[in-house]
Amino acid sequence: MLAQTAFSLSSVDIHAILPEIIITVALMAVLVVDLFLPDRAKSANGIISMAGVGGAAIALMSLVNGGTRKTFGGMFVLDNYAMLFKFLFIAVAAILIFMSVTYLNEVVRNIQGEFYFLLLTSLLGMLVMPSARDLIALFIALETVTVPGFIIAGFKKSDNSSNEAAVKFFLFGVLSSAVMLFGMALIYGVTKSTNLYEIARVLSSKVYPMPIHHAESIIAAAILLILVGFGFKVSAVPFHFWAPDTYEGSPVPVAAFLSVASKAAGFAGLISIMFVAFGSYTSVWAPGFAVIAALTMTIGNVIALQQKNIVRLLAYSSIAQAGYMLLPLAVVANKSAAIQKEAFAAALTYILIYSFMQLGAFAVVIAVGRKHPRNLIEDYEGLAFREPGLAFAMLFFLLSLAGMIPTAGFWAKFFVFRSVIGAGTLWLAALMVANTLIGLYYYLSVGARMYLREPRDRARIAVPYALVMAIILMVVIVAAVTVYPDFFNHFSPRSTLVAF
Amino acid sequence: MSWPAVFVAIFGTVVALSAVAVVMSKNVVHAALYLVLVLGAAGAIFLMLGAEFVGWTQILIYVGAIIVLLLFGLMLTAAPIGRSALDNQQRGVALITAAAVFGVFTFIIWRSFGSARIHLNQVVRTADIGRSLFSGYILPFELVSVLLLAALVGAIVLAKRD
Amino acid sequence: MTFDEWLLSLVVFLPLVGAGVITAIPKAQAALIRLIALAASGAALVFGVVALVRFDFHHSRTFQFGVNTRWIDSIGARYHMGVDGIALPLVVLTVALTFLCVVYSQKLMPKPQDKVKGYFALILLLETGMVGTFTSLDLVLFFVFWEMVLVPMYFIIAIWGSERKEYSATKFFLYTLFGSVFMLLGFLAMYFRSVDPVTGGHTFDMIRLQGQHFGGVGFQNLVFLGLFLGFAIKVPMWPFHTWLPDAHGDAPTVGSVLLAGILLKMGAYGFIRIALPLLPHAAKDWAPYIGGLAVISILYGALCCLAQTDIKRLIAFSSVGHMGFVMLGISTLTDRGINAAIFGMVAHGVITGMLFFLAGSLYERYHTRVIDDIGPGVLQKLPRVGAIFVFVAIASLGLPGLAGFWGEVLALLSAFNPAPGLSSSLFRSYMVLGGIGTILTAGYMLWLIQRLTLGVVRDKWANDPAIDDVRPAEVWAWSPLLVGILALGIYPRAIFDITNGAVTGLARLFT
Amino acid sequence: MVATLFAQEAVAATHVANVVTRNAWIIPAIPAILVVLIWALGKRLPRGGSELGIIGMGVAAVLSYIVLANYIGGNGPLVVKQLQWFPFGIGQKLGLGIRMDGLTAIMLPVVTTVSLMVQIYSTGYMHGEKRYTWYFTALNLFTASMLLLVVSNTLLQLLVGWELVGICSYLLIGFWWEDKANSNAAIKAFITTKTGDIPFLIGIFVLFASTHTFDIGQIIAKAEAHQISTLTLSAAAILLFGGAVGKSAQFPLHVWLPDAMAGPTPVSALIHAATMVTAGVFLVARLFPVFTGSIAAMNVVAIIGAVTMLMAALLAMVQDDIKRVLAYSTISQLAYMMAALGVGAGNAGIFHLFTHAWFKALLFLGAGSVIHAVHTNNMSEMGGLRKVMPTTYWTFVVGTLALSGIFPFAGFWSKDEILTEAFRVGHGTAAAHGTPAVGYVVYGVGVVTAFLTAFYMSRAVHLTFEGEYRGSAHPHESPRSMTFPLQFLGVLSVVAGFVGIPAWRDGFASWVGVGGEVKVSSANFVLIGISLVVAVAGLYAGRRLYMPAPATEPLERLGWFHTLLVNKYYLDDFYMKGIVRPIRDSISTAMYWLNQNVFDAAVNGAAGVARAAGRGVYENIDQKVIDGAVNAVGIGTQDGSRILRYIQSGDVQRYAAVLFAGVAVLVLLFTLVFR
Amino acid sequence: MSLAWVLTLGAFLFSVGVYGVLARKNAVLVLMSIELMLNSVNINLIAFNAWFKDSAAVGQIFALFIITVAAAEVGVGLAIVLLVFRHRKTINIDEVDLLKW
Repeated sequence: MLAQTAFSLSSVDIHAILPEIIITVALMAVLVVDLFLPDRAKSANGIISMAGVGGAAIALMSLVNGGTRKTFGGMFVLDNYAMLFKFLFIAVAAILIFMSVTYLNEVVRNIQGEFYFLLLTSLLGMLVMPSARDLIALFIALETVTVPGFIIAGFKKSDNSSNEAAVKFFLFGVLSSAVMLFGMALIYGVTKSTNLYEIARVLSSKVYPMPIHHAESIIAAAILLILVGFGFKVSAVPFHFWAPDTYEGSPVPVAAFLSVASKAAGFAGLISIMFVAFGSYTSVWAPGFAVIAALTMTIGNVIALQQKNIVRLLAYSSIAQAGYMLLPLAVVANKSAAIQKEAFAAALTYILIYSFMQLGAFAVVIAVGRKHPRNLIEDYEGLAFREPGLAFAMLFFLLSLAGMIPTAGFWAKFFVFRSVIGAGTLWLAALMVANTLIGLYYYLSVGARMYLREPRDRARIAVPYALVMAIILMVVIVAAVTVYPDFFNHFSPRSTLVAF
Repeated sequence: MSWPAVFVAIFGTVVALSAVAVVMSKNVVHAALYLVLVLGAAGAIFLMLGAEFVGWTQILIYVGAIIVLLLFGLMLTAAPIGRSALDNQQRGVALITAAAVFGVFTFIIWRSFGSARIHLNQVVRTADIGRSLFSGYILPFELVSVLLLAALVGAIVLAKRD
Repeated sequence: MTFDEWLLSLVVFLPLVGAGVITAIPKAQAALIRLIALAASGAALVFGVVALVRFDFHHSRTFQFGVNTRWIDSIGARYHMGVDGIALPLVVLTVALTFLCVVYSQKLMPKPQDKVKGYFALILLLETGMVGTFTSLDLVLFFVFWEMVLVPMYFIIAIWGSERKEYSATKFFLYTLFGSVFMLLGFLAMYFRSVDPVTGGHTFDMIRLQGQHFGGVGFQNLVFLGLFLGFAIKVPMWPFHTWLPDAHGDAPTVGSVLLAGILLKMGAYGFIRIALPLLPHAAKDWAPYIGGLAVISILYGALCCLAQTDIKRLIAFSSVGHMGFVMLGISTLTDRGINAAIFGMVAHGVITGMLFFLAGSLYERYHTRVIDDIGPGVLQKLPRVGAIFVFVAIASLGLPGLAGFWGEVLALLSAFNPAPGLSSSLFRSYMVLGGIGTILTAGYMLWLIQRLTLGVVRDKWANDPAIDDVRPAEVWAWSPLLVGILALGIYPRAIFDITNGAVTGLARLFT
Repeated sequence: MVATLFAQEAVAATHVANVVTRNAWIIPAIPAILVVLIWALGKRLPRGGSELGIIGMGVAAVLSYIVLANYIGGNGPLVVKQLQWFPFGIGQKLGLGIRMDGLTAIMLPVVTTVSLMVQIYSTGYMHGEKRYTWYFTALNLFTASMLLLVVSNTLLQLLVGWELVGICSYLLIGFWWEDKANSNAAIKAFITTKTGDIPFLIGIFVLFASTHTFDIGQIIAKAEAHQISTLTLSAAAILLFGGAVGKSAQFPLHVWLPDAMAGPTPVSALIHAATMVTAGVFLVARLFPVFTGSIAAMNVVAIIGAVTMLMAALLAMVQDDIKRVLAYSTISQLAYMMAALGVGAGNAGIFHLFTHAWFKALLFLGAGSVIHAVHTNNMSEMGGLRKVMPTTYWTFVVGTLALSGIFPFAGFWSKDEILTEAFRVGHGTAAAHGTPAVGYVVYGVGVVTAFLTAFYMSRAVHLTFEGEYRGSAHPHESPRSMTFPLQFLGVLSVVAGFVGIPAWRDGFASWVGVGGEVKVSSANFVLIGISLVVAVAGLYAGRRLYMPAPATEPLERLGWFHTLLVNKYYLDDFYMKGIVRPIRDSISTAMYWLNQNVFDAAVNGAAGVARAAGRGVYENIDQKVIDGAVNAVGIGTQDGSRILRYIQSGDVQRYAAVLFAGVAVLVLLFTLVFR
Repeated sequence: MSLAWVLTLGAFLFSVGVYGVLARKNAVLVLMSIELMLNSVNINLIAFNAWFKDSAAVGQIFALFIITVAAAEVGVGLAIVLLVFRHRKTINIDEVDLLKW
């Protein structure tokens, strides 16, 4: 059998991995070009990266409607699900670059080349994540997403809190991946395979390569341990502790990156591993998700109530939001295909909508942070009278995050809510409602400060062009979803990860 | 009880004891050396279990590289000596937690694999590994190479003074 | 699409367009902004009147000017609008009252007066939300409009209000939102238990949802509870009323007017439009309790009014009482009762709106809201304002020949003979209590008149030139309302002719 | 747009309805229009709008006499016209229309004439008043409402008029609102009558429920055809009577009328003597068949009437305020009418209403003329006015005699007829049915009251006009505009009774046709004698006691009874201290306290619930996952939520501990839960 | 020989690592403990592989990847530790708590 698995390039579907290849090329290019760039021109790296991202986007376009492609012996699958996420990651990456170009040039001027390089590396990991259908590949992809994160979190080298952010992020990342690996090892021990589909086959057939007692319980344990790894990435309680500290400490664009891109990546892996590999174990992990989602929503929101720092507030809010995203996964326990499909779609839609509103909020924070680097909430008092545009955008994003009707955020919540109700898990629905109300309180209090207080200093804030573009783009997208909620719903249900 | 089993048992004991020593020792350098012991013994176990390539890799990479790295780290950071300096307040919690984790894991392991036996009569040759690696696992292999590069660059960026 | 299909969308969204335009104008152009606000709300009014004229009174049961196109396919929510005899009066009331508010605000704007832009934009946004609520025939659409009013009203109170404005605004916001969440739960519950006769799937369409049994009366009752919470808080019924006095007390004049004039109606309208026709059985089971709460609201509101020292809070509590009559009418589930309820809503909208205008102008002149500080002797100091106040107050206490009367008396009449299946003895006792309520109402209103307008004016006000009598802007904004109060009283069929057909159709469900 | 579908009932009547009768809606319409005109133009007119009022009312009066002419001699036509007002349910429509019959025909001239006289009188009495125009506006508004009430053919429409006259009375009592006492009186009047209106309203509902119509004609027909159960009739009648009690100031709701004297005297004459207060009587007469259908109801009416007439008359004896004397007298006289209706003598009651209107209006206007002269209501500061204001004196005397029932003045005929009928009921020989006992009671009380009436009136006359002037002003005869109405009404007070002379065939009774006897075949001279003797005795007693004016009030010899009377049986105190103040001050305050500290507090609690709940969460997590003892260091001194600080302490290893503990716990959980 | 014993060894190593991570103050020692944990996973994988007689040697390959990644992480970790040390002159993890609450 070794013979037939002999490696040959022709057996690889190059087109399928073209986006990844392009990104790889781009990051290499950045690395090399950066060496020859004088300090003042370092920001040119941003353009190269943009080009790479753009190229990847085009490559991805060329793959649309190409049907499902498998390669690397089914380890890498390019289906609508992967496609959806890849588009999201690429879009987010592009926007992130837009948002941070000026910031980097000012804050980490001389090492910004490396920043782009690491960002692209992470993006590469993300692109692989939703396609990877093998535990090993998933593990590596996860690490590829995370490890650059450790580094860029500490990129404000001279800043103590930035270092600290890196330390905490690193420690948590490594620990949680260790735990996850332990779980993966157990899965291997049970199924003699790391391929998700193979695992699924074994688990559903209950015919194990070697005789095992209490298979369910050890599998349940394994699933949970794996959950820890991804739970860390999506910052779900109780694996969330790193998030607030890291967000606050690290450069704001990094915080945005962590709270949107790497979180989404975590979900991409989580969803595929849960639905593909452990599809027959919904009755095991769904309740687990229920507990975690409940904790995540509640604790995230409650702690957010007491924040003084806007980034930290957004950190907790993003924790809470993760809770909402986990909700649909919590209700699928042995439910009808229709309900599972709906829940699946709801989760995806939520992730998509969340990504853009959160990015938007961070974009505004970056803008305001240029004048108020400490990012305190009180810096936002009376913003409406200094920078009406920024204030309005922020209010819009905050209302959306709060799920205020009829903003995009409301629709996201509405779909999730509907799926939860549809599955009949009323206690979760109730909890979600309660949390939404709590959330409203702190989101609105920021909004109120912007509009109801008098500004302390009336100095204008110079917002760089690219950033303005990014903010406007976000507003447009969120507004579009607001008016036409199906905007994303067109993709989510079609992203057939598994045939329910 | 076959010889390999005996060796595994011996090395296992070594691993366990020196591991404890790593987290207990009052002297950072000693700790590092105990870690060498742990990893080496582990490597030996791998060999015993027929994992030829992995075993050697373990010994080479860890003992050869990582430990050295760690020692450098210790020197650069001028780590103080002495238990109080090395351990923090929450030893009790740590002990309880660790014990809990161990208890739970052992419990489930024995519950499921209690009766499973390993018959050491097959060794995976390096060639097989290579073939399997470069056919089935080429993607993660490539990816991890990028990852290593990133780690390298990142480490340099962070560590270098400017 | 024909003009009729566009009509409602125009009424609903023209104000929104106006708001958009206003936000685009630099804030220096205050005059232009005012003008656009006037134009937008005016246009809405015009089209509202067009709808009134083109409305086919002989088929007031059928929804007219209907528009029904696809919107959110993934959940089967559609952009479905239309008005029948029940919705039309409220739509017209809304556009009219909002327009008058804009007229009023042309000259008399609450402080801070530099924020002209936001002020008018928010009012127009509010109008869109309110009209939309009364026109939408899809639960999701309804919900969206329903909630759309919250944010503008929040800011109107929080920015242009007085005293504890932010506290009141937040309270109003969270409380009503809290209720509407349960309403949403109810909607979803119905949705999941519904079968679309056409597609076979679930549906949010109010019309298609009629006559579905949603699997069992027990479930219906549960759903009704959800809807009840949502609507009752908005009405507001005792004991969910506590947000009202604060919101009214601290809101700026126009805010109070719209709040009392229209927002409260949304709750009662919800009962008539959604709760009753979609869940008739549950409605029957719940009617006695609703009636009970309604009566409590009447008496309770009246008693609290007697204890008020703040004129705006007093009027707010009086609203609780008056809406109590409306709810009593609805709870009887009879054609009379519901007719009375709708009439009562319109009447209350006109009268209490006017009262808040007056309270506002008094506050504007005296800079206090304490009754015994303004009064006595307003009639002496400001003969016209005082006279108008007496007139409106008397209308508010339900004098025949003025708008307030018919709603009350018919509500009581309907309570004498509630729908079959409801304990008439119970409802008759409600009626008696309601009657006592009318006495108390007369009591506090006359007492208010006495304390405020009659008697000899205080020296400190006596020769204060700043306190001037009716101003032009007030004349423009008020005279239509005053005429309306009289006209509705003398010629009630202006409303009943519109509503009766639709209401009788609805009432058949319960006979 | 007004769908005017006129429906006219064809009725067999010897007299054909004349054009005015057929369009009698004009009569209420005229003052209604006047209201608008005076309100709009009044200030610009030389005489402040009064001329408009007088002219218009004159026309109205003429028209109403034309209507009356249609009914003189009996067998008047019944005209019912209505246009649809509005629908309010499945096939339910409310009409707005007129119902012309004898009763209405009687009421119209009374209202219009008195109103006319009062307006003429007011031009003098209210001369120089700053709200002169408003005064006439209100007067005409009142007249319009009263006429609306009188002609209405549906109960709801009647209710509308009913409430409107109420509010007009409120407005006019509080006409001089600068003085708090006046506005208090106004509120008292409105609320008290309103209290009566609730049972009235419910009574209407009861009738509606059983007959499915508000149309008076149909209700009467059904009642007469016994299509309504006696029980329903009793309930309806008694409830309706509640309204009558309020409006006509019968016991126990009579307390507002004396205070209502705070209004201008002409207003008292018009509203609180001649017209509005008689609305209650009118109501009972209007729905007479409903009442007669239930003996119980009839007896209630009769008894209430009897009680009221006596206690009011007693109160009238001890008043110093001349207007209050007349007020109580009015109550007492209205009670006469009620009692008459109660014993089934409907026509007698209306007859008394008819005559009483004239002389009581006369008396009030006379009193007004006096007050106008001496600037006080208090009789102790009057006296000796006979010389200075002869016209007033003579007309007042005429009124007094009429009220006392002295032959041949108007009061004599009507009061005598009532007493006769009551006696006959007691005797069981009456055409009308009734409980004999009640009949005797009414008769007895009636006779006593007749004595008291004569007594307090002669007391008033003597205190006011005889003896020496005790006041400080310079009294003088009133201007022509005021004396003319006095004379006019004086004449009427003399002659008005003749229309009811028992011997005259087809007398007044047959015009009204309310019920009870149609025609008194022969007068019972014994009864007439008794009542005459009693009346004269009363007058004489008054003259003996108050001529010359005594230093001390002779009635004080009655001791505790006098005190009781002076304190109005403590009824007002009871209402004020027992009902109004508790509700207005205590209960409402308590309720509001409840609102702020219970309901509102609950809500505000909810607002803070988020944090509270949050704290709870921390507590639990804290207890579960972190050993507090370990982390006690450097915590808790800070403000804010220390629990939060426990967890997010910034110590990454503590985080890790939580993580692993969580892992261990969850794994164990999972493995145990899932076999 | 018994699979369970080997796995137990893995579990033990893991737990010791956990203890170290939680109890050690010195960042480098914490890193060492992490190495212990990762190695425990390797032991498990190899053991399973042997148990299965997995000719594709999936377990071993997995172990290889883990070793590689571990190396990378140690590198990054040390870099971060050095960074911290440079600014605070200490590498005691429990003193790195600027960011909290």
